[in-house]
Amino acid sequence: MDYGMAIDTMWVLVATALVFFMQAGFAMVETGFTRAKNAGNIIMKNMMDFAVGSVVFWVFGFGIMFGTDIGGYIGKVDLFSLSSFEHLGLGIPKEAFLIFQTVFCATAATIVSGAMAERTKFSSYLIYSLVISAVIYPIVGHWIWGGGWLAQLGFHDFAGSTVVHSLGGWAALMGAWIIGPRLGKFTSDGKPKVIKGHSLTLGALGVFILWFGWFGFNPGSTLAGTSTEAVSHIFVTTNLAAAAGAIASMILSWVRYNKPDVSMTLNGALGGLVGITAGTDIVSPSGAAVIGIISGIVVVLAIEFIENVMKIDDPVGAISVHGVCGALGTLLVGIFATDGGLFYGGGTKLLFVQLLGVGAVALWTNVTAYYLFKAIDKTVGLRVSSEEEEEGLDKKEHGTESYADFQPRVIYLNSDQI
Amino acid sequence: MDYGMAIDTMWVLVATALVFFMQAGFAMVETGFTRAKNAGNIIMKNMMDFAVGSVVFWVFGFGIMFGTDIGGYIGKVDLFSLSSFEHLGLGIPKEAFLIFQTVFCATAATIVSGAMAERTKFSSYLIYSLVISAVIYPIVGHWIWGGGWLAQLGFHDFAGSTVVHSLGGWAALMGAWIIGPRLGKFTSDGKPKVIKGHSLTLGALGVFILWFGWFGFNPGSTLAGTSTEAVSHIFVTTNLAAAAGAIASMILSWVRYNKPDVSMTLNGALGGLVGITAGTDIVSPSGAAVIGIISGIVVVLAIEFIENVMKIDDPVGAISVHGVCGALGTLLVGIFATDGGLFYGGGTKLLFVQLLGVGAVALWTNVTAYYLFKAIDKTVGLRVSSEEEEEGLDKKEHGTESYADFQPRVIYLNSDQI
Amino acid sequence: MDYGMAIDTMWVLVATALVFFMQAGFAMVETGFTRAKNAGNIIMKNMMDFAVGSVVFWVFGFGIMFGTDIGGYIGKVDLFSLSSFEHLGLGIPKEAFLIFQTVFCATAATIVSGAMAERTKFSSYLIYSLVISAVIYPIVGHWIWGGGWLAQLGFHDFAGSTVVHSLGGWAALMGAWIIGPRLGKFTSDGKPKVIKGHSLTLGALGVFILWFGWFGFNPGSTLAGTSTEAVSHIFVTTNLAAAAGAIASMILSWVRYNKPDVSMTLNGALGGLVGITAGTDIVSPSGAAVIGIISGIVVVLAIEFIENVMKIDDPVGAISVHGVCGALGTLLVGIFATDGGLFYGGGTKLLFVQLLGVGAVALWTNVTAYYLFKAIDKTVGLRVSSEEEEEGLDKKEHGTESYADFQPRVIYLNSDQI
Amino acid sequence: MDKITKVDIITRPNKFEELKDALNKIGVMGMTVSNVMGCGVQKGQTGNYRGVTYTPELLPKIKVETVICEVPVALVVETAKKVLYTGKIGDGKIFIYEIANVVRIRNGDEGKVALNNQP
Amino acid sequence: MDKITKVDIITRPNKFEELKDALNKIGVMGMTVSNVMGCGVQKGQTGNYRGVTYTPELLPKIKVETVICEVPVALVVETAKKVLYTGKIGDGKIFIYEIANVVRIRNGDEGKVALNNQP
Amino acid sequence: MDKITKVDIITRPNKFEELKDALNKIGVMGMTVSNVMGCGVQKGQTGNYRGVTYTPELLPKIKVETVICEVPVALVVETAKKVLYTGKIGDGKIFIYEIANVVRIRNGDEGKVALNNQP
Ligand SMILES: Nc1ncnc2c1ncn2[C@@H]1O[C@H](COP(=O)(O)OP(=O)(O)O)[C@@H](O)[C@H]1O
Ligand SMILES: Nc1ncnc2c1ncn2[C@@H]1O[C@H](COP(=O)(O)OP(=O)(O)O)[C@@H](O)[C@H]1O
Ligand SMILES: Nc1ncnc2c1ncn2[C@@H]1O[C@H](COP(=O)(O)OP(=O)(O)O)[C@@H](O)[C@H]1O
Repeated sequence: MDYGMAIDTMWVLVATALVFFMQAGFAMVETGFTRAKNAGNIIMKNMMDFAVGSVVFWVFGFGIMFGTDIGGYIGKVDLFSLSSFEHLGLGIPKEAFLIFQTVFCATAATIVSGAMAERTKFSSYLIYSLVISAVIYPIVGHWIWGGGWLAQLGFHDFAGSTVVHSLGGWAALMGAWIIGPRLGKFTSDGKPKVIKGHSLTLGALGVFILWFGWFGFNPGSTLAGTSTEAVSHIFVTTNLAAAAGAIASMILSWVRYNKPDVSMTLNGALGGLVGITAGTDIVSPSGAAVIGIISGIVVVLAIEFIENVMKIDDPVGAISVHGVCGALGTLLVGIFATDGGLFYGGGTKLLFVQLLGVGAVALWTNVTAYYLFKAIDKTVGLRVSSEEEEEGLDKKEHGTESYADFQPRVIYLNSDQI
Repeated sequence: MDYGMAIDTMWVLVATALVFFMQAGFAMVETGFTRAKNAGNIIMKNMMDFAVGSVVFWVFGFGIMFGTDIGGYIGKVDLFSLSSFEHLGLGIPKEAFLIFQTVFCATAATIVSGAMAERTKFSSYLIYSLVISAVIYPIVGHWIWGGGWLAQLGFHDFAGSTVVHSLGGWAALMGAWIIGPRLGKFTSDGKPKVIKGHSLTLGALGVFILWFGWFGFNPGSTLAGTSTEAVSHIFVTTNLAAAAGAIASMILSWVRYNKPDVSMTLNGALGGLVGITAGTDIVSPSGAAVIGIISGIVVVLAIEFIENVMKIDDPVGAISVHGVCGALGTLLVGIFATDGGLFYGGGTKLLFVQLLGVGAVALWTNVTAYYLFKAIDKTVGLRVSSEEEEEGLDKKEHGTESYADFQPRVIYLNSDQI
Repeated sequence: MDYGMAIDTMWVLVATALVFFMQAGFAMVETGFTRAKNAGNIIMKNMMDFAVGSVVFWVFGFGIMFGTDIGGYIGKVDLFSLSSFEHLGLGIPKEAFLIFQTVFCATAATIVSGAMAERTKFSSYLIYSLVISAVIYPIVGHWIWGGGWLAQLGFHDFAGSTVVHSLGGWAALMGAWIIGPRLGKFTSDGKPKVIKGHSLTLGALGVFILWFGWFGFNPGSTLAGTSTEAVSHIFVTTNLAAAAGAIASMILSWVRYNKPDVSMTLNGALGGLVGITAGTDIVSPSGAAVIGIISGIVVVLAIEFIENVMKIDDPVGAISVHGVCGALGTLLVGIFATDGGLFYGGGTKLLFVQLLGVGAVALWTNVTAYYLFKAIDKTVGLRVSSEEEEEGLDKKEHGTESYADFQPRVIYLNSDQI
Repeated sequence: MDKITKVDIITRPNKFEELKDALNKIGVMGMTVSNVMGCGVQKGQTGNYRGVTYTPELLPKIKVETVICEVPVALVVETAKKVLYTGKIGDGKIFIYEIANVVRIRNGDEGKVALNNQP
Repeated sequence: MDKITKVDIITRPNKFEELKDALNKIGVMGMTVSNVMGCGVQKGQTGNYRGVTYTPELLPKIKVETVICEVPVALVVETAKKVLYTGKIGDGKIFIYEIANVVRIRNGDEGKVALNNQP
Repeated sequence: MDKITKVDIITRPNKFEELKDALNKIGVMGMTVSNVMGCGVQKGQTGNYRGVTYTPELLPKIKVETVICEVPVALVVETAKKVLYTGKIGDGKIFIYEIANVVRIRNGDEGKVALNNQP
């Protein structure tokens, strides 16, 4: 009996379950931070991008990501992931690896739904979701985790700050930009207005669930429960970065807005988690805390920048949390890696590779996502009608409402800004 | 040190925790799909059937289910599960097995509360809950998992499509039928009316939690973390069936009602999970996807049939999800089992055994549950008064209300059907 | 390859994730049992005491708790937990132990937020949170788990009924007492009035999450997945005590108030969990059930006593659940321990040691917390202004509101008592 | 100009559907409904929250406002009384006011014509 | 028939209990309350949501509607003014209307008698 | 005493902001708004819940109540009509009443002066 393999398999599968559960976290954060009239629609998107992603990744994506390498850019398509994938030299059963990778793929896909919330056509979202899971994500995944060109250069993205999060974030950026802001989000002269989320408690629950799931996301990526020192270390760095991120965002929002902002603090915790994901295995606890602090600060500034300067409407802050903190966290590996990082005497070599990888993924994702969303827009249309948007997507897209027993506060919506 | 046993024990206990957490999932689904005025009552039922079930299964049920076999029908009662149960030849400590089985028993019990929601007397529900955990479930459990007659025939129900889910579903059918529909559910000429749930977000959260818990429910049923190939395979088939079920229900609801229905899609995911549970270990990933699709389609049709044709009011769709998909999934093992299934050249032998088992459990459960609910009805009464039902069970049965700070939408309730 | 260590490490880390998730449980219970206008504030407190606690315990607390013993009272401060802590003779990596202890520390800290909810200044709460994680908790932790004087006397508190729960409970007692009741909680002649929680469903979800997390809290405290008999036993006793506690509270509330009270039943489950935590490893299943019943009864009586007689306003019952049941459960070890307990012929020796430990921790915590809260009150002030309290802390402390899309029921609040 | 009257009916929420159907039948097609809380002789069911007993003094009611002109006030009142009567405390009250004018925004109709509900 | 008057009081939500007790004391036993949003000179507390500053222009208020006959209107107004007065902007307004008739559904009483609250 | 008038506007919720701004512009500064449900010719969007089709007969509307004196009623009505008009069913109705008196609680002002909104 190979106990080592048994331990590693259990570890990966427990992590799989935790990462799966992050879908619930995303669903709660995204629905909590948006309006009640669209809650059911967001739930549907979160449920369906996981469902569609699971099937599509099994049918196509896994082969593209982990199939035999073709020129460093793509793996060989392997319909239904049927071959043995022996070239991977896995220490765990192929199916354990497949399901673990499936839940990662779905995480990347789901990030976009928050940024495009409250105005995207459901059918168009399904198309996007299918394409990202089948093609956009697996190709980047191949570059970095499937033995492709970035892997060969020594690019370090342990659990996916770039592969998963910044990829999702850039797709979110393109989506939110192309679809345009929600009705009433900006005044006619471009000043942002307040559109409050409908449940901070559900949003916070979502953040707790995500943090919990991250204890699968990062430590699971060792693919080895037998690497006891590594997984223990990853638990510590993951947790410290999240904690530091939350504290930093809270303090910054306190300074900037005079009051500690709840939703910014929640975003800060997530920013810290995203930021640490690339280097969680090779930065020290102190390094992790600093990465958390930087991420927590940057996430607040990025949210403001995207809204105030770029005039892009990202209701839940997905672009800042996943795109910006993902890219940033990956770069910071080049600085804080205890072996090879700039601050630890490793010079700039790693940093440049990190920069290259971050840039390449940003370029790839922004370009492909741009054309994807444009193509959807030209064909089936990306956005619901303004009448649908006003009435809410739940009623118009799904023929229902999410909170039938509560008196909605229908006025208030656009009337309370300076 | 027996590492194998340690790994297996950990596996089973982690799975136990996950299956326990499914209680939260049931609570959220059931409360989310029903009205706010009964939310506290449903919570209480979910909490108490687990509490009562835990105690009763420990005191009586475990012995009946796993005690020394008496004629293939029942195990020897063993008060407080004190003996060593060596005849089971367990590879894990008895107490690990006891607690794992306890959370399964509680799952079967809790299914009914959704179908009988919003009109059942709390005290009557407690009686039902006690009897199903002490007698109805353990006896079926003995037949199939305790070495009883169905086990001896080769009936295959890996993790409980029949033992747990269809049993719960049939009890739900009898309960919902005997107690009758909620006030206002049908017009005087028998047309169903809409009674909306009060929180789709909580309902969806519940579905995510259940899906998460199912990663304990199915893979845990190997009782062995050391069976690495098996548990990995089970993860893959479980996930694919759920995903396919959600997609199928969504598409079917889109076709039938012109709009992708949120609650039907959620039910579809659950239908897929219930359907795959019997054969999760011995069907291929493709087989799992097909089982998921079939379950997702059938669950929608079953919900319509039960409501429109049978005129039975099942607010959350428990009968369809658990009863129908549980039975169906068990039958489909006879078709899709890669070893012995009809489609894989195994002939009809397994299929017949599966049919026999499904039929026997349906008969046993429907009959015992029928008399149980009738007996309760004759003695303490099964249903609250119509005044209580109108005011809500929270106020009348528990002297409270669940959402004191929100303005309820008291009208709207029965006034918005065609 | 040391498989035993790998198994133990995995076990501790999985438990760590589960215990972390209890933070979500606390957040949901505390917010669900209080008013909507303060929901965001409570969320923030729960998020921040974990974040602050994580950092502070890493920087200071861990050293104080587990550093080389100084006279039995305190460990040597070890900034950033850098040394190897070899004197602990751990069977798992230091970092695994650190993160496991971190989530325990945060649990102790978070208990207070419920008892002081709806009226405490956010900045003051942060100060409290920092001090308890840095000093008050680690010192008691050292006495009992760090090889200090109580450990040397044979005091048995397996997973923290006293170290974690009663400590949190006593701090809550001092906090709630010093800050005084919420406006409108008592009539001018001292009769308690009803202030309902805003979401029983979120409260119940929180209890389910806590129960789930407890399957990490107690079994994880073995620090050994290889102790298969022990962890299995702990699962059984933990679950039975919780179930029995819920049943006992429900029955008692039914008897006393004519109706089975939802929130009391939820408190009863928690009381049972807190009560069993000290002796979960060394009491029998029956002993666990009895401890659960006693805790479930006592928690109801304690809640009444604290409110009606002591006139202390504890919105969520934290003092009773954690303080009273924690102390009581620790004492009951002296009675129900199968080896050394009074009822098992072990005489009163263990009971006296337990009494001593419970008393010492109560004394230490009440005194330090008293001075801490008094000091905060004198300097930055402990309580928000009455205007802030009336408008809600969300608006005044955080500049937002948690449920922007629902019509609040602003009247009703203080107007519906006898 | 004909006399225009506003009738406010405050009653139990669960009676709304029946009331609406009855009013529709006598030709009253338009109405505006709101959730209100009523305070009167009727008291709520005594409850208990975490050990403290209380009796709500405010009860959920609905207010149905309908402005009429052609349909006689007496008929509306009679109809409402018939449907809403249970004889138990809390059946509610009907308040009748005179109204100066009414305007239909969609087409600018004023007075009596503004109230006849054709699309 | 005696003159029946409706008094609508729009004021701060947290004052309701006191107001109700005071009105009860002068013999006004029945009233109907609703949650409304008020727009006037008073503005809300400036807040900030995810970096954007805003000042609510609508504030939560309650509307207490009470129809009276025997109790003099002036007394009701005086009582309300006494209880509700803080002197700060946002204390609210009292609107007084005449009303044509009132009916108690439970027993068919009309006019003045419909307002005396015996069970 | 000048004639004091109450204007009740029942209309679509999403029009509120525009309406408020337009009324402010003509000098109507105070108003009280509530969420109501409207029943009229307009019917809701047909929906489907778990296989059962339904058409809501009650639609979310807002009721804007404003009491005026100096600003002419006709101007208020004209302004509201202009802003709220879409020509589709469901634009809503305006009801106009006379009112006997109005009191500002903050300073005891009565009648006309109670309505001029200076702080
Ligand atoms: N004088 C009043 N002014 C306004 N509303 C009233 C008045 N009296 C009663 N109501 C409303 O009518 C409802 C029913 O009145 P209540 O006295 O409880 O019973 P009944 O209608 O049988 O006399 C109250 O809840 C309240 O909403
Ligand atoms: N002309 C009006 N018509 C209707 N309601 C009004 C009017 N003026 C004020 N109100 C209501 O009275 C409330 C208080 O008015 P406001 O001007 O803020 O302060 P004050 O009552 O001290 O003058 C407002 O929020 C609004 O609900
Ligand atoms: N007679 C009436 N009395 C009270 N409210 C009415 C009346 N008629 C219409 N309403 C209100 O006006 C709203 C719009 O009326 P509706 O008939 O649907 O369209 P329109 O305003 O275009 O005629 C209704 O939803 C209802 O709230």
